[in-house]
Amino acid sequence: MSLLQTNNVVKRFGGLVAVNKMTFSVDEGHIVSIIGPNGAGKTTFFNSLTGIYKPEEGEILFKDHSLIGLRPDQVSARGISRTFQNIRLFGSMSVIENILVGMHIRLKQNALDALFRSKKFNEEEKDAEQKASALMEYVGLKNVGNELARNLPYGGQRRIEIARALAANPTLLLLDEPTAGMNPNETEDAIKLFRRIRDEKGITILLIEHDMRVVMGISEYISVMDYGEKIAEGTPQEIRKNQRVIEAYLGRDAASSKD
Amino acid sequence: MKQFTSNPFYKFILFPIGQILVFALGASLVLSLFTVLLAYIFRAGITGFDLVERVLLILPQVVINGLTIGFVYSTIALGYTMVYGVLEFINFSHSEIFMVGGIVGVELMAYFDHTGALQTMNQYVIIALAILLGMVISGSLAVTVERVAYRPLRGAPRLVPLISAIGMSFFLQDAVRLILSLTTGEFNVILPNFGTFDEFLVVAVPGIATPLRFQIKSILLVGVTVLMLVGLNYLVNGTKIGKAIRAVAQDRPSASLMGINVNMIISITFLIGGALGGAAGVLFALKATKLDPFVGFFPGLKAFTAAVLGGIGNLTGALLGGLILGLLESFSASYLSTFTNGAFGAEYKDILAFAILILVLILRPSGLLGQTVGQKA
Amino acid sequence: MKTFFSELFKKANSGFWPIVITLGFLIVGTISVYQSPRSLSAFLTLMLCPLLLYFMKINMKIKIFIGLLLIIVILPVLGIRNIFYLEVIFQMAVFAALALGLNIVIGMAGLLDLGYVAFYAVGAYTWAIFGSKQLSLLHSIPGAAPAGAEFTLSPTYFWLFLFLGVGLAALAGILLGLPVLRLRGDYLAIVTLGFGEVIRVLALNLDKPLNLTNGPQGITPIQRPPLPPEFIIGPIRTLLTPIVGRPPTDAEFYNVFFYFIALFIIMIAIMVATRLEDSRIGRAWTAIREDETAAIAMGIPLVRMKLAAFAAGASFAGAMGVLYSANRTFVSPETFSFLQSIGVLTMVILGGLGSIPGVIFGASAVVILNIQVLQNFSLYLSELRQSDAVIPIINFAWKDLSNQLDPAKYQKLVFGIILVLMMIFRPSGLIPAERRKRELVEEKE
Amino acid sequence: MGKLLELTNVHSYYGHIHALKGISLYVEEGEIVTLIGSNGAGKSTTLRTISGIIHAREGKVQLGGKDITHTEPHLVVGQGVGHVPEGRGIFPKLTVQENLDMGAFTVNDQKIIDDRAELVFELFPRLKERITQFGGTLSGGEQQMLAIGRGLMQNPRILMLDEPSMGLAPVLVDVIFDTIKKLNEQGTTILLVEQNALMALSIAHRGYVLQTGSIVLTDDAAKLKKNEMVQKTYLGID
Amino acid sequence: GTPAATEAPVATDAPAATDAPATEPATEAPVSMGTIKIATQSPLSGGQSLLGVAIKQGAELALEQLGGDLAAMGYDVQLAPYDDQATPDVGVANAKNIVADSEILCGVGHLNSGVMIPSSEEYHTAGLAFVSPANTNPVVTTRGYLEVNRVVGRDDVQAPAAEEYAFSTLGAKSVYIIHDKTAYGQGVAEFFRAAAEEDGIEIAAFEGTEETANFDAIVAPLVAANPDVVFFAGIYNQAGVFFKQAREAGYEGTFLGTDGMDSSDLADLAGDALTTGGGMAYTTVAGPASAYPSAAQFVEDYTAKFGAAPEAYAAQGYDSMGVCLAAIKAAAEAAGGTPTRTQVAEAIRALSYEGLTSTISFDDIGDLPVAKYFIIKVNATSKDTWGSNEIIASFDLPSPGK
Ligand SMILES: Nc1ncnc2c1ncn2[C@@H]1O[C@H](COP(=O)(O)OP(=O)(O)OP(=O)(O)O)[C@@H](O)[C@H]1O
Ligand SMILES: Nc1ncnc2c1ncn2[C@@H]1O[C@H](COP(=O)(O)OP(=O)(O)OP(=O)(O)O)[C@@H](O)[C@H]1O
Ligand SMILES: [Mg+2]
Ligand SMILES: [Mg+2]
Repeated sequence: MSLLQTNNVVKRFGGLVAVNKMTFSVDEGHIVSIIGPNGAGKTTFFNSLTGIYKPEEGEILFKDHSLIGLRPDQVSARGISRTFQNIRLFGSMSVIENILVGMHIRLKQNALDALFRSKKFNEEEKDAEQKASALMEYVGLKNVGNELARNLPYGGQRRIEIARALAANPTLLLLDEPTAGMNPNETEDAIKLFRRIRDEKGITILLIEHDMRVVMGISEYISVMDYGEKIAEGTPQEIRKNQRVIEAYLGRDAASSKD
Repeated sequence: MKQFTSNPFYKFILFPIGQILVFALGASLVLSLFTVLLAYIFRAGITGFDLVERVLLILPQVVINGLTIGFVYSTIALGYTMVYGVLEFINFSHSEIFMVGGIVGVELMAYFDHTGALQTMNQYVIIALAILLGMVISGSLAVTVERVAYRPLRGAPRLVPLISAIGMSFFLQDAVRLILSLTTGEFNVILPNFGTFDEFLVVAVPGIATPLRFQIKSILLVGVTVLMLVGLNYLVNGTKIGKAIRAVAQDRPSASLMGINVNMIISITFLIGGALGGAAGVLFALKATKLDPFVGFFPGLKAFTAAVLGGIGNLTGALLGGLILGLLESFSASYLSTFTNGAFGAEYKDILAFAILILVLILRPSGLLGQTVGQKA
Repeated sequence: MKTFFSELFKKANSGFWPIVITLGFLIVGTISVYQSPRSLSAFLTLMLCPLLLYFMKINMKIKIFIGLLLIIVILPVLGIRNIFYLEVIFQMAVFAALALGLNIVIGMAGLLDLGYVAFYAVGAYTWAIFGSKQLSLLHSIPGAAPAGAEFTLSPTYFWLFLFLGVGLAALAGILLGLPVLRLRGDYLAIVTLGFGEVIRVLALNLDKPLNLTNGPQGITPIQRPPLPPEFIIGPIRTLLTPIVGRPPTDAEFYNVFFYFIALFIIMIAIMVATRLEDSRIGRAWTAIREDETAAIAMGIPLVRMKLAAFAAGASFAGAMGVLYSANRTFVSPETFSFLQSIGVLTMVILGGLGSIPGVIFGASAVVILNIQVLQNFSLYLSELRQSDAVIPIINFAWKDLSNQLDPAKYQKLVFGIILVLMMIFRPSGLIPAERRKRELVEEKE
Repeated sequence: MGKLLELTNVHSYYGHIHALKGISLYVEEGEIVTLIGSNGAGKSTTLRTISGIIHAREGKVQLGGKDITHTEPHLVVGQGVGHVPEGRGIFPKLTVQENLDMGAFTVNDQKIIDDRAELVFELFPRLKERITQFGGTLSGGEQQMLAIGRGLMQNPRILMLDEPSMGLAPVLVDVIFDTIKKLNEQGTTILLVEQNALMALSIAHRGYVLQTGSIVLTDDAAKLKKNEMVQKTYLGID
Repeated sequence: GTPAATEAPVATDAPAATDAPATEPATEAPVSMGTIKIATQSPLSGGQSLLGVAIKQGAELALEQLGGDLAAMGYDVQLAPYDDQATPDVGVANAKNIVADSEILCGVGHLNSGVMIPSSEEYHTAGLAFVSPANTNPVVTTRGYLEVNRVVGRDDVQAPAAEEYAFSTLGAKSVYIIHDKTAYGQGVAEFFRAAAEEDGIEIAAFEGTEETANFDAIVAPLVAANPDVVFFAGIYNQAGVFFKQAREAGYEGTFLGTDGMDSSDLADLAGDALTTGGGMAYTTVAGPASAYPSAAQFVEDYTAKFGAAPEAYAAQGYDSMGVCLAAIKAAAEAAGGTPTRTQVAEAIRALSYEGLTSTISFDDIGDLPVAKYFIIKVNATSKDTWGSNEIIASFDLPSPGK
């Protein structure tokens, strides 16, 4: 059953068609990748899914409900979380606070609870903090809960972003170039993390990546975009051999080199 | 065609003048038509006099008044917008830079009056000297203020330089008052009488009963501001300095990596903005005939509003915003009382201006000419 | 040098020293204010106590005890001997509440509001209109009040209006916020600034067609809430008589009464501010301040949260507005000028943006500076001028000092210099927020 | 050939954070030198210290024998140092063309400018398609192209590139590395920071390995590539 | 209502007043009886400080010249000048400070009615008497407080007098009323309007404005309407600029104003505009020194002490201080020692004091039973010639009472 289904989504900037008739689906429990040359429209497609852009045409169905017209916070409440291509943490909040912000929609407390420090409030806060710590460990960070987010090195920041996205308990996790700027070893760890998220938490993952080691290594399914359109889709093996993809994107070397 | 548009004379002189003309005439026309239309609609409801006739009677004067003050606002607004463009903060002390320029100019004329030169020298030379002095003093003051109060704060959170600017503004007001009080015993400075600036140029227009009257002052004021606007336009769009200013505005570290001396460019920006403010101060003094250390506040506020209305950071926007605000103010102050039969008067002009501002911002959240270019998600 | 002082401070802040020093200040301050009720230095000594209490390492219970002793017993009693102190503290409380409210809007949610005083005006005029004779003067010309106009409501309604003022101010916040909260930071600044002016201009002009605000004349008299009943006041009066040296008058009781109401409101304000800050709402505000796009993608409803910040901030001002109009028995539009908004803003920043103890301290410091220190200095100079004193070495007679150099005339000059210097040397404020403190350490270079 | 760039015992700080703890390295005229190291090792900081965005608190930075330790960045750039920074530093509200023009700010010879522009568009045809678009609205990879293009426009004696391959599609990564090599052959000295250490070492002459602010290893690129520690830690080869 | 505090002895910290004053003639230093302070509150900074400083300096001079009696009784009499910045908030805060200073037994101030009205609530509660040298708004006294007095007339007399002048002497058929949106200006304007309506003068417009520099927007309709008289209710600072701009734009009628115009600065600001066309006149409650025969010496002394001729209200400041001193002396003599504030306040009401401006006594609400009003035609076109202005009429009119 497909968790996310888009039909003929179009997003234009003036005369430029950044996403053109994207029809695309993600099955529950899968890790799916979107690849494509720079400027192909991948990030724009993500932004259209999450409500940051309003697509001009087409429909987006998530668990069979339309997402069209929803604000980003509403999309997030439906169960889609994301990370950003350029890291966007709340730099002067601590790591733990960043994760707690991610839990915003899950928390039930209201202003009155906060004012009167009701039992519900205290329990929920305590619970939330424990969960946040647990998440931190889950993504491989220890003892940095009280650091300011922006003080962490790049790789650490990427991890917080993922933890923050997980904090909302999403059904679908969108990752935009999560391993950019990581060295091969760190990338390896990230791949393991993504697998665990899917396997242990059952969260479906949709991924944009330029690192073929990641893409080919963990995706069940890959869609390739170019000039806003989907030019190919299939399993890693199929994509690797696809002539059009090789020309537009992979380049001869990459295609021939090993994983 | 392409060749023609890239001709610098066209690009940097004809085009901006044309643009200013279009803005000025366009805005005046729209507001005038709107007002007359309203007068026709309400005509029946008001007895005792003919509303349309009364509106038309002073319409030319109202337009001219609006444009005159509008140009002053525009010139001040440019100072706000330039500094905002480069440092992304509201330079609150700009209204005091403006005030200092005006006071210095008037004091120069008072000095000429004292020595008797005022009556013997050519009046335009005197004005030119006063404007020049105003520009030099205000420009250097702006640069100094930046050195002292803003430069040490680079990289601090956004509110920090804002507060420093407010502090500077307080300081300048009182410092000028102190200096004036100690030297002259009081702090009003009064424009001496000289020349023919108060006189009117009367132009009879066929078809209109009352001839149009242009005060020489107003013509001078408009002329000088247009000249400065054109000069600024050339500087910002036609020279390497202008390009550097825009680059510094957007990303300081990157600009320095391009080989641009960031500090110098920021100083130059303050120099230009300050000089424009100083010139506006002298021109404003010609109109107001009296200045004091607190006179900068309201024009400053209006000019800042104008900058926002036009799209802050956008030079053309500041020009347009200033003109619109000046006209709106003139129209509402002159007509509100007539239209509402005295229930609402000139005192509501600022509310009207503000309502328009909100309306514009709701429709165009970045101002009339501001572009919305954010970083992408 | 610097290390010497920090060493000294460290030493003073360990072992039994803190309690000794704090109590010392408390006792010396109390006695000297009692002895010379007009002395500024005595008062400042006493006012150091709360600061010491905040900074010193003392057992929390003792801290609270000393604090309560100071606030509930010492200050009101001393205040009855010099009501000006109660006025100073009242103003400190009023501005502290305003600063706390503005701190929510700017410090927590990052929305630059330059017209905050508008909400204060809403509160003040709410009670002014209903708590005075204004409603029966709706059709008369301002200033020419016909005899026989009556108060519309009984003064006990004050308490109800305290809540109404909060609600109306919050509503005003939402009304302003709805159209403009989509705007980017600096656009919001100018719109709020304009809104502040609009409220002032309305107060100034709504004397026609219907005389709602009495225009520039302002509204007076405005009723005060009745004092607590005699069975409460009576014993206190008896208790105080020996200390004050005579039975305190009702007028003096009113000063104390308002002091306690202000204190009560400020306590609530502090509680609301801290508790909101430490909740998912506070975190959402901070997130919005840091990065709107990321915040909204985390599921934070942007507009709703911003409106909440506006409303919460405004409500503090509304409450204080109601209290203020009752205390003054007079309101006029002049109180709600743009400069007042700027004043509150500077209190927030001077004290420490985002820091609750900071903004309270900022408000207090500015109030003391404005209405006490500079004024006192002027009075002192004027005394010198009236005397035959001469500055020894340069042989300058104080008499000859120009009138133009009166420091009270140059409050803004002094204030301006302080602001600039503070921003350069202590941009995160006098008592920085924990968060900012950490930020600044890193940004320095 | 001589030492074009030399760092001697350089210490740099961010506030209290001691980011570079005594770095000494040199780049000879005509070389490609690469810095590798894991996240937070101080690679970017080294480049920033050279171009003067931050100043070393201790130690010395020399360019062509001249001390530039405390020289302001615009003057360093004026002496022929190009720096393509981490995070790209695109001017968001200038068009692609204007961004490139800014790159050539210090170049006065129109012919060089034209030549360089041609080179940039040849390398990145995508930029030509987007010539009037604002820099801020480009896709991540397009911004990276623009940043590199702008560095090329500077026509520097020594070009410092901070992770040029980040966010680029695999085809383009190849193009970038080819170009670096070509530029070097034409006489530009290169100082390269890369996460993709394997490719960096393939085109470099020499390399330095950084770890938490210190240089732990330096050698010819070919030898580094075979070094066991390097293979394990930075190349992902077990 | 506000509880009165009339019975409370306020001066708790005052030195014990039980010792009888030295009965010997004061040939040697008198026995010290402690300090008595008299406060002044007026704007010493800001746009209206010229007048505010005049009040303070007038009072200062009076203290110096007339304080001898109290000094002879052994008191150290001091001036405590406060700056109300022409703002109600500051005025009230200062008022609290003033009433808390038990050595202060009497006060002189304010300049602005808008500040006086709220501040005097504090004086009233504390029982501290104030004598106002300048506040003309009726409300100041119509509340009927014992502690509030003034040595000048009232707007509800002054403005009708101005209207009477416009109607009868100038024969005005239409009038354009402008005020400055302050308590003072608007009050005056309303009284003027009411009187004008009664006489059937056409009100061409009734506008308030806070503008201080550019009056174009008001001048345009004004010139078009071309009324016989423009009545400006406000302060010279604003009016001077307005007059000048209106004349430049071609208005030829008469300008009329009230006591807010009474400053030599007006002539510098407006220049020729005051004498061309229909000229300019104003009513005032504080005539020029030349109107008071006994004031010549005052002008001389004042100029010698402060280096400039007295501005309006300086003489009234002097007289207010005189009233305070005389009342304290009387009360001290009656009490046989330092008097209480209430005693001073009552003494003021009982006083008949020979001042510079008139023989001063107060009715039961603190008004002069009969006050002087002047209509002055301006002949000056610069500061130096301000003295050439001409009193064209002066009236003694009774206070309208409550
Ligand atoms: N706001 C905008 N205005 C105009 N053009 C835009 C805007 N945003 C994106 N584009 C253009 O749309 C195209 C698609 O951009 P997008 O960011 O989706 O690419 P991408 O596939 O994520 O590329 P990359 O791999 O480089 O991140 C690009 O060519 C970009 O220049
Ligand atoms: N602006 C900054 N403020 C504070 N600390 C910083 C800043 N920039 C870098 N650092 C710290 O300095 C150290 C070196 O960082 P640097 O950016 O030079 O590393 P790098 O080797 O370039 O790593 P990466 O591969 O992540 O780019 C790190 O510990 C980092 O956290
Ligand atoms: Mg992308
Ligand atoms: Mg780096």
